[in-house]
Amino acid sequence: MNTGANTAAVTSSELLAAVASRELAGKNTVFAGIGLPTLAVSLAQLTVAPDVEIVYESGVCGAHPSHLPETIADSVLITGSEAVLSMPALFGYVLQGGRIDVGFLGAAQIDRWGNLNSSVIGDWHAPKVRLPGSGGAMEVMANSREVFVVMRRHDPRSLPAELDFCTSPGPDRALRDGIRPRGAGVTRVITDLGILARDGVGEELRLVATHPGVTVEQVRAATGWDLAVADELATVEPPTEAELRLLRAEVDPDRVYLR
Amino acid sequence: MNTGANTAAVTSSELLAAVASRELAGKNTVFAGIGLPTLAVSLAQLTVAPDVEIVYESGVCGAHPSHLPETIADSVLITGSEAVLSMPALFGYVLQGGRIDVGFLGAAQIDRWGNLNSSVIGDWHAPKVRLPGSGGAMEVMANSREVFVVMRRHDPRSLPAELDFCTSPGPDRALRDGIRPRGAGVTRVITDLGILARDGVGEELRLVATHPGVTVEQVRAATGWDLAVADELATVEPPTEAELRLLRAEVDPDRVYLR
Amino acid sequence: MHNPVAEPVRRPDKTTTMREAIAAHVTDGATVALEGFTHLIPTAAGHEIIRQGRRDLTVARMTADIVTDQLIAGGCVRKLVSSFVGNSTAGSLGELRRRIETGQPEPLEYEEYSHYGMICRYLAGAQRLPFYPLRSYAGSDVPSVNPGIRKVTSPYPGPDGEPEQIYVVPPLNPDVTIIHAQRADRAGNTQIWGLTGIQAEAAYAARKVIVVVEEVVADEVIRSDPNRTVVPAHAVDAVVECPRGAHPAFAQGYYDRDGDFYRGWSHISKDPERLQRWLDEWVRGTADHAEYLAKLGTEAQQRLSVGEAWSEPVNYGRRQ
Amino acid sequence: MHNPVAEPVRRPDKTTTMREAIAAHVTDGATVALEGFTHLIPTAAGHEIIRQGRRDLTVARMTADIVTDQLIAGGCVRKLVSSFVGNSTAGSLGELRRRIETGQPEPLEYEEYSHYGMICRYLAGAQRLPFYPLRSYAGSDVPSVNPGIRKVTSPYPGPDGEPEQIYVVPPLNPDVTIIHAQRADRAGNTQIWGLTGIQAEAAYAARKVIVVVEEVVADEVIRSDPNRTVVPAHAVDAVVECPRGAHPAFAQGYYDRDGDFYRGWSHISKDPERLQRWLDEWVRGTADHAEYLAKLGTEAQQRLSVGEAWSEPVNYGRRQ
Repeated sequence: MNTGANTAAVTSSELLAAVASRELAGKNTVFAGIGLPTLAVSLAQLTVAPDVEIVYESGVCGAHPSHLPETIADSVLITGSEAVLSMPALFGYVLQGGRIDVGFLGAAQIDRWGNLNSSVIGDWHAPKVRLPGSGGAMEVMANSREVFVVMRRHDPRSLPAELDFCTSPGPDRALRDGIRPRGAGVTRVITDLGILARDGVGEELRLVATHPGVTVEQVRAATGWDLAVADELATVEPPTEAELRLLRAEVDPDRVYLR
Repeated sequence: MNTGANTAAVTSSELLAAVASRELAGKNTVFAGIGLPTLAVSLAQLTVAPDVEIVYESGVCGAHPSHLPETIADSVLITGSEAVLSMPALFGYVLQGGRIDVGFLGAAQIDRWGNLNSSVIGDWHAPKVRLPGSGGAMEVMANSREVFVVMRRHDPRSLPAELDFCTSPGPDRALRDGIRPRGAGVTRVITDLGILARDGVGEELRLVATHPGVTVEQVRAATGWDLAVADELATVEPPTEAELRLLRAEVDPDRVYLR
Repeated sequence: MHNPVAEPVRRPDKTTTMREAIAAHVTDGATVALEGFTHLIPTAAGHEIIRQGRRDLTVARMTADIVTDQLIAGGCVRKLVSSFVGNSTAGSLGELRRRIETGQPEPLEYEEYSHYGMICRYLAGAQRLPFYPLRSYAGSDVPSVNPGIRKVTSPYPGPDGEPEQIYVVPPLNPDVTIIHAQRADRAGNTQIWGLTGIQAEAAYAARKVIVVVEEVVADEVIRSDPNRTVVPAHAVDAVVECPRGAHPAFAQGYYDRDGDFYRGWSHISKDPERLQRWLDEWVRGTADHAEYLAKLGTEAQQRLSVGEAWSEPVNYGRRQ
Repeated sequence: MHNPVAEPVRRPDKTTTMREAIAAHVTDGATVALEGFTHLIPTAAGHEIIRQGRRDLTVARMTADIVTDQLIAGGCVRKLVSSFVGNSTAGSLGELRRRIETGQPEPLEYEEYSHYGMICRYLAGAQRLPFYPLRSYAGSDVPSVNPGIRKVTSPYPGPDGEPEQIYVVPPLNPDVTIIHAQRADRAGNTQIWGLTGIQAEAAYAARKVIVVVEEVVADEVIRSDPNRTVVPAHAVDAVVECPRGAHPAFAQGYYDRDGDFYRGWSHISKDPERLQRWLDEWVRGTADHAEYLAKLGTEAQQRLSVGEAWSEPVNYGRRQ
């Protein structure tokens, strides 16, 4: 246990985890990867959403890990868990079956409609950078009730006017493709500058809150499109003492992800 | 053990089981129900097809039952078996996956093309007799390399000119429905009078062998259509001493199915 | 050893009584799936539906057998969706046949499928797909009496280079699915061994899920073997402990199938009055499954008891 | 106790060496699926493919990670079919990125899917379906670069009463699928616990299946727990015993993941010459996986060892 940690300055990871955790009030099932999303869900379990369950892309449900997991498939997630599902069951019955309230995703790029690129920078056929690709992101986007995106770096390359490639489309692109979307797509984007939000089909992301000390102009300048701003712009409440204590003492005492 | 049994007269079940078992030489996987088919496969395992494996409709593969099973789902088939598959795996991966060499089926009616009725006698909407229906018979017919049918009673009601209803169609009906069939459909019909055979698409069943003492005229009179007869008609070899001994002493010593 | 992440998570306790589970989740007119392929048939749940006098149900069950005949005779069923209607290898279902063959005392709507047709309906239901393709039905008369079975043209050329057609079935999404299992924890993590059938898909396809178990066990038992969990807690709404609740079917490792009962049913169900008397005595005349079992007697239960054949444990490992 | 039915059945012994299994079933130009989702990755089999100098393979693997990068660097791969190309959470695949980004030393064909797209391809393959529908890809750019992903119109009206479209993927039927598992019997009944991933479907989809196991066990071990069998013998062509054959991945209950190796791979693979030296030393320079392990050393193996967490046995029951 790292008892001295509470006096340290708030890191960007702590800020993002705390802010994301609060958005999970009232949620039951969250599809999340390792890292910031796990921290956010773990904190939410200890605060606003005691019953919230993480479903991992590896097929683990109801994990009770003895150690902080290093990957979504870490052996410590499996031993002592409540269920391990095969891939067809996980993606077919749980994800496409509509059992996920909130999916957490990251991406190299997100556009104003909440569409995501995790495939390439540059042209797909001759990319400047080949990124990992969809993994399950396309399914999380298409099937979760809503999606939260955490972007560590809010800049015009990550939030461009146009994606280099759309890997995981939101509902507006699905509609234009002639297919009725199921979920709301991205409803929250939590960045190091503030929070963008949209409610669902037909809406674009707008700035709803900034972190203390961050100006609207800063956020708009760091965004690749002409970012809309909510009428009632809020200031994000920084992590509370209690949140910081839980994150530092309970959730990630070795600061594996709270770097 | 019923050591005196070998001197008893050959029963119809013993005859059908022995004849069916011989047809399994060179086969690997058989989809069979309880009763005559199990007896035939068990005998084949001890004689012409030592490696042949029964897959049961309940999902059991590689059963090693301690007692003669009463149903395809009998608990004695499960304990000590090699694998138990879920229904989607059994029907999807094994049957439709094309892993079955020979399927054994019964039916209330079979026609000259090897189409089967196990749904109704009379009109489907107001049937004289409501029969069990397909179960997995339609899938066994559509997906096995070939199908053996055992009919205990060879008469014009069971082998009619026209089925009252076609539950499980052979490949010719599939073709007429615009769908390319996969297997040969019914290739052997073993009855109490003899053996009918066909090779596949476009062929109708013809009489290829009669049991000793049965005449062609008897079989044709007991058949609802104008039954074709093979140029080289054979006489079925009755169960050998060895086959009878195995059936009576090893396979079904309590004569549960050898009734 | 590090602190566990976010331990303990408080899991909701979903255990309840059979009476409450049926009252809460099975409503008149609902579509109710009762699954279990010979093994783990939710008989006790069916009896409670009869006791509560539910009406106009659409019952989905692949192998419509004794419990289905009882529900029909109990006046609960307007429509049956099934792929096999029979008393296993032991004879006929008297009430079902009367309803379909004579329409007496009232007709029964029947929707006929093959086993894989039903399986694919649950698969489509669990995956929230608009349809599921399968290589059955080509040339069968079943689609002519079941307009739900349709065709699709594949967007890929067939093996002969020509367009390829295939039959499809629509999703089945029951209002409630009821399954029987060996054990679950209070949150609903449900473990089954032996035949697992279509239980997982039938549960995931449903809006509500009732799991009836031989035993509610400690969380640690479930968590010692997570691969054994066939239906996870997030798909379960109610957990009912009801030992021997599958009788006359069997529960692998708990009790064997009551073959005598199966053989007897053909006789009971053949005579409508005898059947109603049976229901009055064994179902409507018992308050719950415990009374039904008491009536069955300890000797009958003894006869169905099974010996031991334990699985060899596997090591899930522990980080050191 | 009655005589068992048809006991003993003689089952073929499919055990062989890795060298023979790869030589017999992996041919130049073949489509080879190597599956295992982070858990039980068939690394040792990949190394043997490199040792035997196979060329022009189409490799299918959902999570193309270190073994894929090694196969590509080993000159074995013409085309990759995948849904995630990355070194887990530990960085990049140097060779794969070079091939795709610069075409050096030669281009790599890449067929991109989402995870569920790959899963559905295996599902269609295992079920011998012409296509498999899924609710992904609507609005994605992936279908624009992968013409295999197409649309079908459902024959049932959508929720709004209008015709409904859905994307489909084609079946994937590898010439050979290679999976790693904890244990199998000599006939090939293969048991996996922990993450079971897509192994069953990838095996059933293939023409030939090689199963690499930590242990070949007695028939009785497998048969004490038939629900644990993920791939039955009838779907398996070769069984290879190869302890620690998944390194640097893990085998639940046998050894843990070698995180250091994953982190190190990004550095090794970044430099093409260093990568080739690594292959020369660790793969081409070792005769088999036993030599690779000896080179890795007992200390490294010790570091990855795991403690005990045994499943509670279940009773399958025995008729008395």
